[in-house]
Amino acid sequence: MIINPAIIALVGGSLLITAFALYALATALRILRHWDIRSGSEGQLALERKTYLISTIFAYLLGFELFSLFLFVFTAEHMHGLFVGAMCAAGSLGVNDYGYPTLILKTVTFMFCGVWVIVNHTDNRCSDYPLIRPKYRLLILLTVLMGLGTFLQTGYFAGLRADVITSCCGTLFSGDTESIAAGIAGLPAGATRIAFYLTVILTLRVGIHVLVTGRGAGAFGLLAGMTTVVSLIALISFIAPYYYELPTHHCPFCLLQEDYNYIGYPLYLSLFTAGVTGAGTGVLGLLKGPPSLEAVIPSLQRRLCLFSMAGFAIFTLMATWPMVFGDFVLGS
Amino acid sequence: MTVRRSTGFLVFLLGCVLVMGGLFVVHPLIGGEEYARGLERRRQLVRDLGLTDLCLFTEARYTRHLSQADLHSAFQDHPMALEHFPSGSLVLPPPHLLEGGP
Amino acid sequence: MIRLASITKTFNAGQPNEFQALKGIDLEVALDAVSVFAGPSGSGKTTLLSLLGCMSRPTSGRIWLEGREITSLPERFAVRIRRETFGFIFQNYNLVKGITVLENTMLPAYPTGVSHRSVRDRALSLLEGLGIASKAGQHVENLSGGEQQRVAIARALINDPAIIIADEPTAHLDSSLARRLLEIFGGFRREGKTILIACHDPLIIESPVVDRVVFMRDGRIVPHDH
Amino acid sequence: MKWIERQRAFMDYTLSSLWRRKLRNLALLMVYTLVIFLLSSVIFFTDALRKEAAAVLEAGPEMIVQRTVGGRHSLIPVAYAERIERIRGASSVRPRLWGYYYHQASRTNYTILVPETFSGPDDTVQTGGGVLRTWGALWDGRMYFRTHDGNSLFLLPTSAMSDGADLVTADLILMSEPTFRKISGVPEGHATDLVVRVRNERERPTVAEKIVRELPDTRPILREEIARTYAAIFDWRAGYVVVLLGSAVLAFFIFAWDKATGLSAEEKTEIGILKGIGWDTSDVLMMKFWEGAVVSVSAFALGAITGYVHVYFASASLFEHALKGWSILYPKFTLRPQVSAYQLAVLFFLTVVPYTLLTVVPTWKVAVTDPDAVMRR
Repeated sequence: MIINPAIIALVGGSLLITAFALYALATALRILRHWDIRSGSEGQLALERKTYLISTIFAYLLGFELFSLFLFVFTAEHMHGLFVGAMCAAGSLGVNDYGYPTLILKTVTFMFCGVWVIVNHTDNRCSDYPLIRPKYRLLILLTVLMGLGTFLQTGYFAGLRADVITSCCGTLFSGDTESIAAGIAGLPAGATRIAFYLTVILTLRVGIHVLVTGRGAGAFGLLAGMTTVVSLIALISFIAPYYYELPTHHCPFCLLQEDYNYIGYPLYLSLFTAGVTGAGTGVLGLLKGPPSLEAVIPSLQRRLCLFSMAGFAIFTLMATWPMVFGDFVLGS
Repeated sequence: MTVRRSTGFLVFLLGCVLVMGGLFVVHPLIGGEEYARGLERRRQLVRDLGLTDLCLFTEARYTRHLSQADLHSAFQDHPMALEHFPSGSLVLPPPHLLEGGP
Repeated sequence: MIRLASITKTFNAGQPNEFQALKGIDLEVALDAVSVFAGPSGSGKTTLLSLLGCMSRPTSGRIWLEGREITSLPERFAVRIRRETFGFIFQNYNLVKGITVLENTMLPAYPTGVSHRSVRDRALSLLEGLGIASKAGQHVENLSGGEQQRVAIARALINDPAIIIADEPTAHLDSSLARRLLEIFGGFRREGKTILIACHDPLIIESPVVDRVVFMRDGRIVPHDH
Repeated sequence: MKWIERQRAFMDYTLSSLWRRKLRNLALLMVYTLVIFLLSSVIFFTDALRKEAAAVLEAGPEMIVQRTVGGRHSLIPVAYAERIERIRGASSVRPRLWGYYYHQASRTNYTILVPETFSGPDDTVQTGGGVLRTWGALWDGRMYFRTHDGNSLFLLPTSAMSDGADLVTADLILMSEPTFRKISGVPEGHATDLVVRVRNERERPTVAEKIVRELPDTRPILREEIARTYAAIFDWRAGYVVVLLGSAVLAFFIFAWDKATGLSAEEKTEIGILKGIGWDTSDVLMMKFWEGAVVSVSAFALGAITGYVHVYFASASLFEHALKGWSILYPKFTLRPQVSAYQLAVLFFLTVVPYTLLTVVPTWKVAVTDPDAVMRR
């Protein structure tokens, strides 16, 4: 266990977030059980008012989840000096088995949270709350994810042991941290590059189809999800080395540092925006409902799709920039 | 008519941001060169004298040279050690020690 | 036209203090007219006004506003209709203390997103029309009752509603002020606005400005006994 | 545009509503600012110390070899140096002579040290920045020392070490080797420890391992380990102080929560009026969001600014005792001003996030006031 202000903030914040998610979930379960939109009874009115609370809580949680994701990576980066062999956040996260799962779960939770907020927004646009049940069922999953994330994160921090000069032996730690990142970094750059550009182009093409015809949103959502994952892999495999101008440096976290002009923030933010809105487009495409829902979905879907495409385009541009204008060439 | 309240607040906020920018970004740059010279001097001394520790706490030998203490009592300032010499205990020493000072 | 079909409203349902404020109201209220709901206190006229104004939902029954059913709308949507269609003048004026007359007048326009300047100009011209423009910068608690009511009227008009709902508007006014109020209502009537008033003040009920009087007692509409 | 206009209108309202109850809200703002001030001071100060330690000690010796006897640090025979020198990878070994000198009159511990080359005569010393400040009276310009065998020794302080290096040299007294042995009693042929130079960074652990195998009673300490431990200490100290401040922070959150819950009847009436004249629940929530944002952002900015001023202009005077200990000899040092986005993010997550979440439910409770309640009054 290591205690520093950031860890206190992260663990405390996660516990608080989970507590609120649980509170919202308890309310959601009551809504699922007693919801009757046709009724004007006071009970129903009270439930409708509860939906405001849940919306508000989750809007905040979405923001805090994103924030805590970055803070988590930041903290890992900050701590790397405490562990032998850890050169940056990638090393700190590999110190025990909880590090990378926490990171992945945090990312997934953020994505789900984003999709939930999109679905919720859609539902609030319809006067008959057509999505009330699916949306609160999704909430159960989301709460479970948040709880699990808190558990993993606590496990990660609790399992940390700084490699300091301890009582009996002054020296000698040997450190070879292995990580998922190392595996991804080993992928052939040429193949990942082709895969990355192919998926992006395909996604944009399908996106144009969605914009023009209003159909194919499901496929777009699926592709957007895939492209997000491929982009993350591509980032580690070949985009990061271009920014570092070092063929062996694959770390996806150092990009967030001042040394690289904080380029990681626009990269990740554009990618996450694209991923969340893309998945949102897909989910909206899958929803079936009464005419009120059918009336609001197309325009929303178009806007989300546009956002997603813009996100991917910006990400790809930023990823391509150093390849075209930099002096560095990544050998095959 | 008077100024809109939100305008007033936004101006206040802008002021705060400017002050913060001035302090957090500009101020560290001002003494930068002098600090760098000072740091170089300190490092030169550390190099010449072969120093291993900071002179933050001098009340006991193992708080002056954290890294040089005894084998089993080494690093009394180990991060998980809750008790160590008063440096970390956040309370003042007993009054009789302070009385009559140097 | 506003149509009500077998409207009931029950408060504290299922509890010992259950209370049925409205017991099956069927009614049609014409637009472009001044209608008065008259009856003793507790007759349900205020509850009826709040139902008409989309402030609350009936326990059963339906309401159509110009052919659109508004009963089953959740608060989120009802509030939009309310904001665009209705202006309210409350019995106790219900002005927000501590802020100026102008700000009070502008309050209902805040959530609409209309530009601050145009709302302010409109508020000033409304206050001008009601003869209290000189008080625009004063805090409302320093105003006399009649002035406060005129601020409340200006506030009700800020979003240019088609229907104005007034609950006991003359309760705190002397006769000359009440007559002045009726003149103002008459002016709205000529502009083509609908006015719904709940009151039991003979001065209003007997006024020539009023087109129709609906008598209520114990949550029911009673025949014209006047 | 419309969206911005809406938000600004809510902000207008919330500001005027805050202003109407200025005393209560200013009290909240002040406590909030105080909490952020305390936390930011801790974070800024320990981080600056940590970076300073890392920067300064980077120049320290690559490896120290100590001898231990009975689990305690003991003098190391100089002969060990030759055996270590024979290990491949160790480029040079130098015995180090240093120790502590407790000065009765000032009740202070000083560090006495023999530099590699001491230029002055045997009866002179060079002093660090804090020594003469605390030593007390001099005898005829000389410092009185008591040797290990009880004799008196008067040494002339010739030059003081440069200012601005107090953080590492404040308590140092440099002297020649014979003088040191006289005062400390370290016998000839022995040294305090050995400094080993290993040019190749990667070989250091291997060399250390070989030293332990060759000389089992020694303990090598690498420079990286020292740096790591210092980093851990300052991190932990910050964490520890934050935990201690936790009760204060918690008290503030309870205060904030209580304030959000216990709205006055007047405030409730106000919300009721807003609902009545056409504000939706979400509009009230939005307005309340701006209220929280205005308070949080102001407190955050003010707290962080005052924290910065406290640490870098006033040398963290409030924490001196807590963070530096109660030694008589305080080094005087100025820290390199630096604030990173990371520190601000930690601060934000420690304060604004809990504050925001804790006020959600009470806020919502007022926001759902029946719109028609205003007619029933």
